[in-house]
Amino acid sequence: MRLARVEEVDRVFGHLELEVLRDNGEVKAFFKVTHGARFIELTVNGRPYWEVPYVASRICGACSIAHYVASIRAVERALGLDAGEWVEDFRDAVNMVQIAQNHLVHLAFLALPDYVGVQGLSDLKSRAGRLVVNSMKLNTACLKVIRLIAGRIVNPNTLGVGGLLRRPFKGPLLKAADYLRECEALAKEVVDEALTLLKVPELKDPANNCVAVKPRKIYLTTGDEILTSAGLSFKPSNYREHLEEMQPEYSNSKAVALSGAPVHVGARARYELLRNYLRDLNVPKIDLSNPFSNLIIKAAEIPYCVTAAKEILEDLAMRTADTGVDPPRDGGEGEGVGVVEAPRGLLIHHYVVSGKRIVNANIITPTEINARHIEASAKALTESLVSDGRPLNAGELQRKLTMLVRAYDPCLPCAVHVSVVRGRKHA
Amino acid sequence: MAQLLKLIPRETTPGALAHDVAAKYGRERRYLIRMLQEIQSTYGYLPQEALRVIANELRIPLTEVLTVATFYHQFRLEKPGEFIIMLCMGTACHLRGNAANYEFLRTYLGIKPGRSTTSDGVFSVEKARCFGCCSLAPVVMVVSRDGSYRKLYGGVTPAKLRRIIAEHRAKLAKKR
Amino acid sequence: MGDDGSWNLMSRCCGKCWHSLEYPCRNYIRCRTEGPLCHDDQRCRTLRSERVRYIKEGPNGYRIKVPLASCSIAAGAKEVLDAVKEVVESLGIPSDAVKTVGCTGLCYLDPWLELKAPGMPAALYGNVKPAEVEGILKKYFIENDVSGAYAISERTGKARGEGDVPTLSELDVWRLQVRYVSRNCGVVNPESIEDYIAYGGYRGLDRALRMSPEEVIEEVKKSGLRGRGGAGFPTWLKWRICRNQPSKEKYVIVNADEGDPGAFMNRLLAESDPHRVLEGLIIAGYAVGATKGFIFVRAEKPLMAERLQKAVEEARKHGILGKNILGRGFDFDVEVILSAGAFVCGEETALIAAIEGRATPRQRPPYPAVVGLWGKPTVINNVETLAHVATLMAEGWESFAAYGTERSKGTKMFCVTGAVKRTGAYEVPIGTTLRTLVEKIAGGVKEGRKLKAVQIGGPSGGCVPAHLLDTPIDYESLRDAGAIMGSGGIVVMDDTACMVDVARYFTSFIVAESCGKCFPCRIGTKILYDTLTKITEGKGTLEDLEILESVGRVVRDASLCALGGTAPNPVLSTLRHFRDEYLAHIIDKKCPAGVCTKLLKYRINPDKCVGCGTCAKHCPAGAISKDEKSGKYVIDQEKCVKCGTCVTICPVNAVVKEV
Amino acid sequence: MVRVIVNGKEVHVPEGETILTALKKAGDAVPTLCFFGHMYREASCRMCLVELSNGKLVPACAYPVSDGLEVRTDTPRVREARRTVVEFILSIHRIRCWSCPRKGGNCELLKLATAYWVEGIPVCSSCPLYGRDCLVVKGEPCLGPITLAGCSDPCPSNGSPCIGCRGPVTRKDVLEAAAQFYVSNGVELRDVLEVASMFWEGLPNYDSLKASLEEAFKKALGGGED
Repeated sequence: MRLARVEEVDRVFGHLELEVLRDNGEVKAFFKVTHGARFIELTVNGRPYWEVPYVASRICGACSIAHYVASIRAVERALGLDAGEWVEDFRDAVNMVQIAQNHLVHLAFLALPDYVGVQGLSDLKSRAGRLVVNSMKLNTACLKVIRLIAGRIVNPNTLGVGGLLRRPFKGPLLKAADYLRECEALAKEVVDEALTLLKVPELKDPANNCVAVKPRKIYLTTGDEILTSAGLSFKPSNYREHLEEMQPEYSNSKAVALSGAPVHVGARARYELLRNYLRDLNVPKIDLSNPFSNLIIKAAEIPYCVTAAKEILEDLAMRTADTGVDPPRDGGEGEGVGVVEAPRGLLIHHYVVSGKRIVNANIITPTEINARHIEASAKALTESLVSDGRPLNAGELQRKLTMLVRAYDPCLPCAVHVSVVRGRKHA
Repeated sequence: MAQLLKLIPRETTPGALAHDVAAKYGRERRYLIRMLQEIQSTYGYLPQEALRVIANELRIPLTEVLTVATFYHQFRLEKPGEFIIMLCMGTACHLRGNAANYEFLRTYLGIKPGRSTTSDGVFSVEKARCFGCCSLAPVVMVVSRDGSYRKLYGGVTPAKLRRIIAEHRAKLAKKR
Repeated sequence: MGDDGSWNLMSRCCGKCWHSLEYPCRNYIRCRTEGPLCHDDQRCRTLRSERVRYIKEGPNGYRIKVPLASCSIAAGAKEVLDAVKEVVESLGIPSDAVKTVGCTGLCYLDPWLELKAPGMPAALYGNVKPAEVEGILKKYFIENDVSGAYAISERTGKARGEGDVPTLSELDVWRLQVRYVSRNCGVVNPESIEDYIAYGGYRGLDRALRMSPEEVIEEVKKSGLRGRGGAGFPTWLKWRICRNQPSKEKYVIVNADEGDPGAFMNRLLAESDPHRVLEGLIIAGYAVGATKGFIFVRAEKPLMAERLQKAVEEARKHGILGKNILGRGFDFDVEVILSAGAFVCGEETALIAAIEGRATPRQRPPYPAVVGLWGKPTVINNVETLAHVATLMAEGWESFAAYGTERSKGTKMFCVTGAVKRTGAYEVPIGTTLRTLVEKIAGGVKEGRKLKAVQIGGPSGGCVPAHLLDTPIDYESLRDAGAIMGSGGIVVMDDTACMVDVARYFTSFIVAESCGKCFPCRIGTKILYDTLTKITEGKGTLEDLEILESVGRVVRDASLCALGGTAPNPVLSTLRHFRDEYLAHIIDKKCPAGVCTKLLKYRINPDKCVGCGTCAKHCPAGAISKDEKSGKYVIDQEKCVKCGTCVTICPVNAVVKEV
Repeated sequence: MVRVIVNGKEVHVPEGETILTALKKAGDAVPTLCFFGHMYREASCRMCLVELSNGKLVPACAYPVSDGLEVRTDTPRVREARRTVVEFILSIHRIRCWSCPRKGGNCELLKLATAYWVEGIPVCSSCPLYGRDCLVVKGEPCLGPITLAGCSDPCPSNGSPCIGCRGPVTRKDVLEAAAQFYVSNGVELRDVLEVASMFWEGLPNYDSLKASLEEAFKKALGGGED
């Protein structure tokens, strides 16, 4: 008996279908990605290794920098290159700005309407006009910074395998830092107002284990170690021992389990695992085990990213720029895994390089990792709203379910980068 | 045409002729076209030296003289053959086959592409604007280099062209 | 006194007449033929009437007219004239009976001869060879036999063989014409002012000078005369605008450039009746208040320039040009300017620029009537327009307005050339249908051929297909049919003409003649030409048609002057009416009319070929060789230049042209 | 003063002025190429065409104003005329953007081409890297010379070689000149085709493009001229 079905979940990146049904007494949720497969891993196969970042950054326009940085780090590890401190910091700074920008867009335009009781964006203005205008200003400022230092908002072109492709000028770095300084106050204001509006519903996380990247320096910088909520920590290169991927038939995207159980990644996971790397993420008292709290943490991360990126950029401007190493013309042999904290959570790029070419590629995106966890939370949410087999109020259940999915901020184009689709459409 | 353009004895060099012609028209920029016409009627074309002298006389840059010399169809800058065969490219003549005649003549005289004069310098083949006697289409006019001899043929066919060539070769032999 | 000392109409009849260049008599012109006016003397009167009769009918009624216009000379009129002069003495006909005249416009008869003996009908002989002259003259003057004539003036019943020779008025080619402005062509001796005045010349000027300039403009306005150069701009309006300009110095220019290939109306008028054009120019100068006039003639038409120059010199000699013309205090002089031959000079601003130096058109407005030659107000009128002005001033505006439609008045001269039996220049009232002009007057296409289209207006005009032949000829209806009135050049095309090739021909003409100043015309026409060449070589594609249409449209809209503005007309009108031919070239790679050389092949039919080898001998490109095995001859398609010599040469016509 | 209606707005301009002054006063921009104030106003480039109420297209830089003159600067016919004039100019332009002094943002033709959707200008025209900085001069297989410009801030200006994402230039003479440029800097056809394969391999005209590139390189290697 079908309890709830949303054919086309709105206000998410890409096409998604959600279905919850009761199957002989047991509630089951299905996270069906109906977005067309994009075979990114196949495209990369056989290309020269220095072209990987160009393909990877085109997986999705929202967080193209995260994919760009992750794929570059993966290829660098495969070829045994070290881009140097300066370049690593530069990449972190750019990544943080993109995280802030992504969170902004998600909170202000995709998630907020649920919490202000309006349907679409147009009437959002009447309810949260000031917040929308401020977030738009902030969004433009972030995009200006990204364009200034990454070359372009989408498909950046200042970074390359082995470091920067061109000697950076001190001017743009300082200018970027100024832009960020101007909108620090704005960021705080946006976050405070968002937090007042975000009254998240109650929900207990059924499988509260999560994964995140241990930062090299401060919170949200990339690193070479992955932490799990079970206290485990492993090297990215042997991610396969802990995270195994499977392909549900009903969805175009794969699903990931951490040693068998559903796992979630994203702001909530980061906050839980990396709290001691934090300085001042002033998060109000919330129940971390509630999946909806992911929104709260995302909101809090915005001002943090803006300030942190500003500081890194100012520091970079002062230090003498070392633009990294030139990649070997005829490539090399090796295998590398690059990880990064994308706005929506842990992102893993894994490439095998032989000679000049890529022979094998595997990408795991945050939405893939969250897939099973979303199903678990949806199941828990439905059970809490259903008594003796029938939903108390069908409309409310459906609304709550879509709010839950939006809390994870799934990015479907990234999720369907898979090489082979074995699943069939659910009958 | 003769009364309009007083002919000047031809043995002088192009430069000297240009000097006289410029003086004749009072070195006025207005009469540039007339001067060029007089020079061309003497030599059949505009020698480079004459153009340079004209430019000096009129105190205008050589490029300006060349602009006029190259714009108008009447003027030639290279030395034409003894006889210049002009095929009329008016509409009626084109329709009646002068286009084919032109191809025939160039191949018959073996004129290399890009040039309009035969290698032995006897004949030049040119396309001319409409002579205005369309009832005789297709029309061909044969003019001597100095313009003293002018003969027009109507209803021209490749066979007739061969006779014209032969006729003028004989005329040239007689003259030499 | 005439230059040979004998008395002529222009000289004073007796002591009482005080006319001189310094103190010209106002009635000088009317007095030439209707005089003497200031005194009554029978001797002076008979002196004039005798002279007029001598001019009109020749010495005691004997007259031999020989046409000396460029085209008749080209057709051999000079040799005929020499032959006539020799024969005349032996026949005892007074030598001054021979009169050289202009051209009547019946080009298909060139060179013609007109004989008149007292009591005999005047007889017109066509395509006269110098050798035949003696026979013709003897037959006419001695045996009074007109049987060999092409036409006679009227039936007197006296001449033998009159019955089977048609009179001129019976022939369609003459009957349907209204020779309003070309009345003197082929009648007067173009190089004698006396002739012109004897036939009523300069009456228009005389009448105009008696009126005020405004009245002259009013008269032209009432007549409804519109410019004959092609645009059809009302002449009075141009004059009025120029007259109202404050500047002291003004000019009038006769546009005798006539660059259209296949158009020679202006040359015919100027070579046959130059004084009429000059008279129109002086009237225009008077009406507008100009001080100087120019006649801008093309270098390729030297005889035309010569005759106009002679007319100017004669008019100056008799006080009709220069200071205080006919005692009216109006000073006006004329200079003939020779252009070096550029089609763009037909455009008024380019013509002005050509006089000032290099011929490139200028953006209008300001129109030349306001800012023209050397910055002064200038009126530019076509040769035929001014000839009409002179005639309508002499005859009164009603005579002009009697013809034509309510929107375009009067008559227009057209040169009908191409695949017609009777090529020539004919003057018909505006509004006559194309069918009358092409089929009735010009005799339609030759036997065994079908009429396909009529091209009007030269490179700026369009092609009117056969089924629109009933379109009346006037400015508006021609524009609707996709053509323009233009200068009046009409080229008739039968089924041997390929419309794509015609469009390409006109575009190649425009590409050569474009002055290159503005981008659309300079580059656009070249693109049109290259695309059309591609199509004629069988390499065309369907979107080439779109390129033709879109580029054509932009060249028409965006070009600076009328040359570029009308350049795409031939292409657009052939595309509109003959799209199937374009498709045949593109899709089946075939030229239905067998014109486009790249698409047709010459092949020798082996069973007909007898192996004589004449074709190989005559082939200019050496493309025919003997196939040793079969003994027959074969054409090598690469070398063949498709000139068609082999088809005509082959004794057994074994050569076949495959489309 | 004379009343002129520009796109519906009324403007007053002194007598004898041209439409261009009226447009400037009304604040409506019109592209001009050959207009240089009093030095040259011959209206030969026809870029500044505007449409009058009677449908005629007239050049704004030389057409005098008259009272009650109605002018429209952005009608379909005007746009088509301008667009085609830009194409005309481009068709006769000898395209060598990589060695052109106006590259890197001050190419007037590129501005007009992008404004009027005309394709055909290589990326090099908007890339600021000169001489030694140019990636091809450094030996990198950057596709700038044979890729259509139109991306506002191209990758080369930030150091990464152009990978041809806006599609290939198809004009033969440009390909030949580009081949000459590649060969003289030691870039082989193999590298160029490899980079190009990512975005261009699926294009319908890829084979003919590849053939003309091979031909161009053969010609360039055989001691071509430039």
